Amino acid sequence: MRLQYATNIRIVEMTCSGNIDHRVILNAFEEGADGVFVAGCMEGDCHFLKGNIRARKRVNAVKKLLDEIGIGGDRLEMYNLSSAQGGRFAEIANDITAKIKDLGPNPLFKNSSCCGCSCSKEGGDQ
Amino acid sequence: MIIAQQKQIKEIAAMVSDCKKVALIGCAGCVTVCLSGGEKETEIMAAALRIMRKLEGNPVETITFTATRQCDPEYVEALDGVVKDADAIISLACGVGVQYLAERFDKWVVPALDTNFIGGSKVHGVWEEKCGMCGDCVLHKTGGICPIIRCSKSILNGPCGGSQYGKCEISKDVDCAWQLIYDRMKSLGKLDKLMAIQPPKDWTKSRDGGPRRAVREDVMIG
Amino acid sequence: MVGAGIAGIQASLDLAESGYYVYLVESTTAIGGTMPMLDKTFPTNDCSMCILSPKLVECGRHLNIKILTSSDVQEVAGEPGNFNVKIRQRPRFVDANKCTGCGSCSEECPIKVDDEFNQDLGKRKAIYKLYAQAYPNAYAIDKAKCLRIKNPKACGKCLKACQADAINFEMAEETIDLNVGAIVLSPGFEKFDASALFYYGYGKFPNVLTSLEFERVLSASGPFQGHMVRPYDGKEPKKIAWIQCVGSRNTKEKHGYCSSVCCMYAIKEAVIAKEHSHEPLETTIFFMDMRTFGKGFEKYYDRARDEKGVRFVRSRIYEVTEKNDESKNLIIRYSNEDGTISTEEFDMVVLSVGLQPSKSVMELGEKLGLDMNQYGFADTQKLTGVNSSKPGIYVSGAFCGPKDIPETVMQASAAAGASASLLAESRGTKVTEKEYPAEKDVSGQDPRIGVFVCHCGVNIGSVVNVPGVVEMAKGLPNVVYSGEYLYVCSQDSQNTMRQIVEENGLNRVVVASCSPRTHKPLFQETMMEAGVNRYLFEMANIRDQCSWVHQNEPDKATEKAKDLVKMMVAKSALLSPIHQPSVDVTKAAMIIGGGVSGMNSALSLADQGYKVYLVEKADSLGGIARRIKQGFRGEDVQEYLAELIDKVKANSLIELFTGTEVQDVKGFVGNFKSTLSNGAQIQHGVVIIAIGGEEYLPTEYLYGKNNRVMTQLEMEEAMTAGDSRFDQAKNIVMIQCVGSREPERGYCSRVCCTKSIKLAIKAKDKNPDANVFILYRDIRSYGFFEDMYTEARRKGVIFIRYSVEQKPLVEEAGGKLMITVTDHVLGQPVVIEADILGLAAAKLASRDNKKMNSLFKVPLNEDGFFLEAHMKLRPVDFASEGIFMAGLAHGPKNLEENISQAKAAAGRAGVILSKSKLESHGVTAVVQPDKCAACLTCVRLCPYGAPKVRNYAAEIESVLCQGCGSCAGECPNKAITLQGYNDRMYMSMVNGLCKEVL
Amino acid sequence: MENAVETIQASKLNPKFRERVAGLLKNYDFAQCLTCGMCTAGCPYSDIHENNDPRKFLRKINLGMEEEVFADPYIWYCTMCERCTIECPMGINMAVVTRTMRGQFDKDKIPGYMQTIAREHIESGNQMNVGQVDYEETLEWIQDEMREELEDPEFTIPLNKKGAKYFYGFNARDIKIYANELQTTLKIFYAAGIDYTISTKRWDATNISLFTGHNDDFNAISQPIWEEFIKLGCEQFIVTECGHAFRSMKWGQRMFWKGEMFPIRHILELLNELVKEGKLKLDPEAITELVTYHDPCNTARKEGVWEAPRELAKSFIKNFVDMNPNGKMNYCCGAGGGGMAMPEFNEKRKAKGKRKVDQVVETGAEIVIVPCHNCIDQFNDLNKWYPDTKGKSKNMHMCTLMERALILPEKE
Repeated sequence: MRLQYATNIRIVEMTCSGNIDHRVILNAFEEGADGVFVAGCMEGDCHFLKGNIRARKRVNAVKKLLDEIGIGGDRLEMYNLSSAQGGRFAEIANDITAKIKDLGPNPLFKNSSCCGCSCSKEGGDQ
Repeated sequence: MIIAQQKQIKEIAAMVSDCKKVALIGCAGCVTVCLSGGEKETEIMAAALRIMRKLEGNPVETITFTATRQCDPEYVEALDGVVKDADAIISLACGVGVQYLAERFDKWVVPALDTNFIGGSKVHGVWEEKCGMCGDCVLHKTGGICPIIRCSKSILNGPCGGSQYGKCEISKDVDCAWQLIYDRMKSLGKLDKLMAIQPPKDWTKSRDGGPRRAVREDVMIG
Repeated sequence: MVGAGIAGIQASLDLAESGYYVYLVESTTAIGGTMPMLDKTFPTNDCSMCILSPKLVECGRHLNIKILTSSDVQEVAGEPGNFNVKIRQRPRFVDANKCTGCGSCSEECPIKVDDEFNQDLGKRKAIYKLYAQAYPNAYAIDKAKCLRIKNPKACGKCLKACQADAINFEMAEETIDLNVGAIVLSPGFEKFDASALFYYGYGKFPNVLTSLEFERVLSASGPFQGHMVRPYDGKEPKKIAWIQCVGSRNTKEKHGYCSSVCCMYAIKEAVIAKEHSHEPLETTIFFMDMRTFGKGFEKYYDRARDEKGVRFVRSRIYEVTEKNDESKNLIIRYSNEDGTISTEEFDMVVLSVGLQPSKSVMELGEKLGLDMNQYGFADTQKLTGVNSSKPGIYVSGAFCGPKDIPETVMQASAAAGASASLLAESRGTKVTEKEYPAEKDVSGQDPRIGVFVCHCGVNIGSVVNVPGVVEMAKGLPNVVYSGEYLYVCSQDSQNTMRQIVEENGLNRVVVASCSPRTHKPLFQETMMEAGVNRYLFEMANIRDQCSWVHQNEPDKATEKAKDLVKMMVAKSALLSPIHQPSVDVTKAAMIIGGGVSGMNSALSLADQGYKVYLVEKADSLGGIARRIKQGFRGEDVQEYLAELIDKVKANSLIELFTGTEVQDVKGFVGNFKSTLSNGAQIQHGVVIIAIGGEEYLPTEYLYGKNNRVMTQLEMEEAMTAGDSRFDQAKNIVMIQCVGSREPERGYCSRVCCTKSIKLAIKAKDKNPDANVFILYRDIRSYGFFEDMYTEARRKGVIFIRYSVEQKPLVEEAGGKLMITVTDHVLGQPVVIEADILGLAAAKLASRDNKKMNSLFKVPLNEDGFFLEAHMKLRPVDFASEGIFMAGLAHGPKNLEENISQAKAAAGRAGVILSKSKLESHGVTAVVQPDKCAACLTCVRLCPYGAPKVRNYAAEIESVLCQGCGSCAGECPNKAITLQGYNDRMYMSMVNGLCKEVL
Repeated sequence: MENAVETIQASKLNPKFRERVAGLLKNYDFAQCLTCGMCTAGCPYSDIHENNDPRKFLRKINLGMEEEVFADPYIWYCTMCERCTIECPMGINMAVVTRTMRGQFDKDKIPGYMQTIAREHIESGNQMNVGQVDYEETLEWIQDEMREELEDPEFTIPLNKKGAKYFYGFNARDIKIYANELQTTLKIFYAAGIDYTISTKRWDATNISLFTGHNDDFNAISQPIWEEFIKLGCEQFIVTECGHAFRSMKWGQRMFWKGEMFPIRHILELLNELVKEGKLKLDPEAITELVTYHDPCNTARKEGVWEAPRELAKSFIKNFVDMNPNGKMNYCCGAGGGGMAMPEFNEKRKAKGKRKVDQVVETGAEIVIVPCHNCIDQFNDLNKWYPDTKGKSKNMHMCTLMERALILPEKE
């Protein structure tokens, strides 16, 4: 459909959002990401039955931790969408890019920003 | 197994606020099974600590390692190389582990977990206390239900009369242990055994006798 | 295989995977049939494409399936095992092998045409791809519309635009002769032409749509990108009405049958429309009987009504008129059940059009000399499920009667199973296994990565500075080759890639081009041909994730493309070869349950040449069918049963264990070892659970307290035994939904309506002077059983509808059985002194389902029936591989459907048994035993039961592992890693992103 | 609902009743009714007053409630307009069911004076008991009037003309009350110069027994006129602007006529043909008012004639507007099924007519073409009953309106 969206997204393909680990997210922030979002299938649609629900639990745990350690949990989000919703993905990409721009660069790199990119972990669902 | 849960990250950070280099030691024993101190949690805590300290402008270097167990000298000795130039050690083991490390290394050793109780998993992610380590087990008298730990007053000749609808007077979510014992013994047809009056408990076998030791001459080596 | 809808695709995959070469003949330019047109599908509301696309790609790329698009069957001659089929292939004017589906040609094409795939709501060009995810992923030229074909000097714009020079106007019609052993016909259906019913105003009023048109309005890939608007004026409707039975249950229009699927799709469309609508949307469905009889359908209906607020009005609509104002809204004047009249205005009306055979389908039937029923659908031979009237020719899907997707897929697997039985001896003879050169051992070597960057014609090259990316890649760690290609996926680029891999001794390859979903298998194939393990390969998607979506920011897109390549090179360095462990397969099946389903599965598998152990708890075979006298099409069930039992006993490959149960089961797919209650130990590769169901013994309506009250089966037994009460009876009454569609049993038992009608007709024929009543909530005589319902009414059987709030009152007064029920038309209570009361008792799951649940660790649904892996993708499989189900154990269904499902289960089981080795599919999880604390997290978490704890550490059975990685993400001691996708790789990708290039 | 709470005793249900009715109906099968409610919604009157719901009436038959069926006033309220089941998915025809039920009544129990009309028609040969002398004198009177009007002393009404192309059957009202309308029609025939005849023996094409359900009377009334047509050796039987006459002739011929078949056509079909062939000249400027057209059920819905009259009307009316709905789906005027001949149900007839009033008023027409003697009486009643709405528009036959635009051929 070639819908246009913000260029600041870098996608990491996974087998299922259920494969996401707290440390991978924390590592992304430590390495310089300004924002991370995990994209999983619609709840109930997961081909591996409950992968995306586990992912949601872990993302919430990391959000709480990010608040505690000062990065701010709202730099991390999880979205549920199906592979047919190209439009929705573009919408998310633009929304999160705007939101992260408001929040400003990663506090860890306030002075020397590494490459100003915001990576995203897309839990590929096929 | 021993059930323990993590302290708040802020509290842990405060314990090592002045250290430049910190070793975080996980334990692959009970605390891994109860999901609070395994390699995953250790590395998460290390990352969180590094990020916090960097944000405070007082960066810290972390070393992470997960021992097979922290309650056997050999496994603790294996950590010598890991912790040698660390200013402080954070142990993610139960209380036993922390003390072994403290004994072994003349470094500042701090606990990352609060050791809660001995128990088991009810459902994945929920654990329940089952044994109070009184050192003189009475389970054979109560059909396998421990009055010491599961009755709030730890009485031996219950119920105390305060229970309602089988729930303890302290809270309607807590079963009255003696109600459970009574039902259990009734179903096993051994109600008569409950009639015997139990003498006062010999608490010396428990904590009150001071720290305890268990010695097995037959297996001692050398 | 004629027709490449979901039925044709499923049957082709089952047969190709069982070692048969398949020709898949499709009349349009791509496989997929009607399903891609649907947005979401009931009852799971999965997005239709998400279900279909894995099958599309698998079927499209399968080595042993040859797809012939734009083709039709001309002639069939010969006999089973040796048919000569003449196929006419219309010219596509595009070489499907060369065309990469990039779409530049259609951009240039000046001709705009109604897009029939989008039900003419959108437009397409004369050179078009049927739909976005079509397979083959190639364009075709519409002969009737293209200027160039009519006049060779005109236009030709597409020729210039195509850089793969795939367009060839000289293509002509060809005839292809095929020699095949069996034929499966599933050419699908056509929707009823709603304009035939002028009084609904379709074609006159712009706001009256057919359900398929509304499906396109809802679809994200539809003409309105899923925005739920009125095609007429683009406004969001606030009130929509669905009108049921448009072209169904209508003897006047010669469409007396029920199309079985419209009630469910109407509910689905209402629920999905509500989700799509920004403000609250009022949805109303006008119907006669709400026919939600399938598995999980009743709950779907309850949820739509009680939770989602869909309104159901029991009234067939007389006519739709249009408000003569700008809005062109629609007015419906309808009658309520009590006879009062209401008039309502709606923004939009959706006509739930029925299914009918298309003209071409009926011609196909005649050409092959098949028996067609009065409505033009193919007639299946009685009690075979899939046999047409011609031996060796099988039918499946809507071609032999309107049915939904789960049943279509089931029937397709059954047709595949039947064909496999017919051609058992020739299994594996025609199929080609691809040989690959020996795999080089790269374990010791440092990573030597090759980067191949693609232009994809203009799709990437016009936005991303490809040479820049190639240059940058040269500087990345471990990269020893970097080059650019116009189309890296084309045949010649693949050959060059193989040479470069061999010449430079590459042990890792990164291709920067398009989506791995469609092209990863293609490149992995080339890797294997170059002797490199195919898991040492990664793709950076610099088209769909980059050039296509950042068209007007070329330099940022180039920056991103470089980053994506950096990430993949970083990950590629960490890749290690994966060798798929394989297990061998015991060529035998254990079937539990000796009823009609179990026996049919046994015979079908034995015909396929496999050993079968048939274990039956009772002392004799037959199951619940022993109590059934007549099938729904008048078949003599007892005679059929006797024949079936003889065949099973006579079959040398079937070893029978009666009076025996399964004690214990060990092992996994391909290697089960089971112990039976008589001590026998049997080894088998697959299991089919067909333990049947039971009839609910009612507690209501004085059952058991008055001997006049009996269940349906008891009534049939009494009738056939010539019980005199039937002859002198003045009033015979039957009550439907006894125990079904209740809070504690929230499902419809599906067969009781048709059964009651059958018994009522028999009672009325035997004793015309008696009043025969059927008290019902919804008559669900779906499909062709509707004709029986019409016959019953014509013969004077009286149908009275009762509501849940006012159930019939059954009392005993002075030795008489008095039944009181309110007539739903006159609103007056009817008092009946019943001589006989037949209760349509629910069909329950067998008590042993719980035992099977623990023995095989197979899940049950809330109603106690077995839960299949996926209602549409794998309807007869369990989630864990190698275990299948059939018959009443899966859910209530009639004899014919059970037989069909039994053959489907046998077909599916045959796929596994046909394999000498079972390979896991590469990306599986692996446990490091020394780090494992045996905390059971992975065992509890895995939906496929792959991890088991053996001698104090978890072990993952790679054949069962589906590669989702949830366990790896959750393991508290990081003892589990997913091959190819582990945490270190994800972290290295991000680190590679942020590190400066050397 | 008068007997809503009354209980139905299954013991009193008579399963044989359904066979008996089915026997009478031969090929119309009503038992397969789905009780789906389409007919209730289709009937324009099911919510105007009680006992007018086709579904409820048919339900009583299907249940075998014999007494209640014959006690149900629905039988006489239903105007037999067939709108309810024109599209019935089960192919049921309520009008035929109603007519058959009416046929079960003894002749003296039929409400209103329908049976009197039938008896008089059998005795006198026409439904208004016009004597032979009066009939012939009226014709003579018309003939003299026309001679004067047409200034053609030789003009004669072709009576009993053997071998004439058209045999004109009309309505006794054209003699007894509205002789001027017959005159208008003959004037039009004269203008078109067609070869027609009128029989002096049998000329009244109506048949009230279409509504009483008694086929013996029906045949006694209609067989003679068909025989007269054969005796005169005419080619086509033309029926005047009268719904039930046209239906009686067409339906009756299909059901009962044993002789050799012959074409029966509606007069408006003939006139439309004549206009198209140029034999009949109409001045398109003559009619200036806004005109609309009412479709009598027996003519349009039951016998399929609705295009020709519109084509004819539009050929000479400048501003013509159609009602909504119209043609096959038009509403009944409320007086069908012998409604005019049952004064005791006038209140019901008035209530039913309201729907037609609203329809006409909505078009804003000043003239309503009502091509049926039965309907036009109802329309005139409606003008009286609803003076300030329907009262504003005039009702007339198509011929009457055509006369205003008629261009007589030049005298040589």
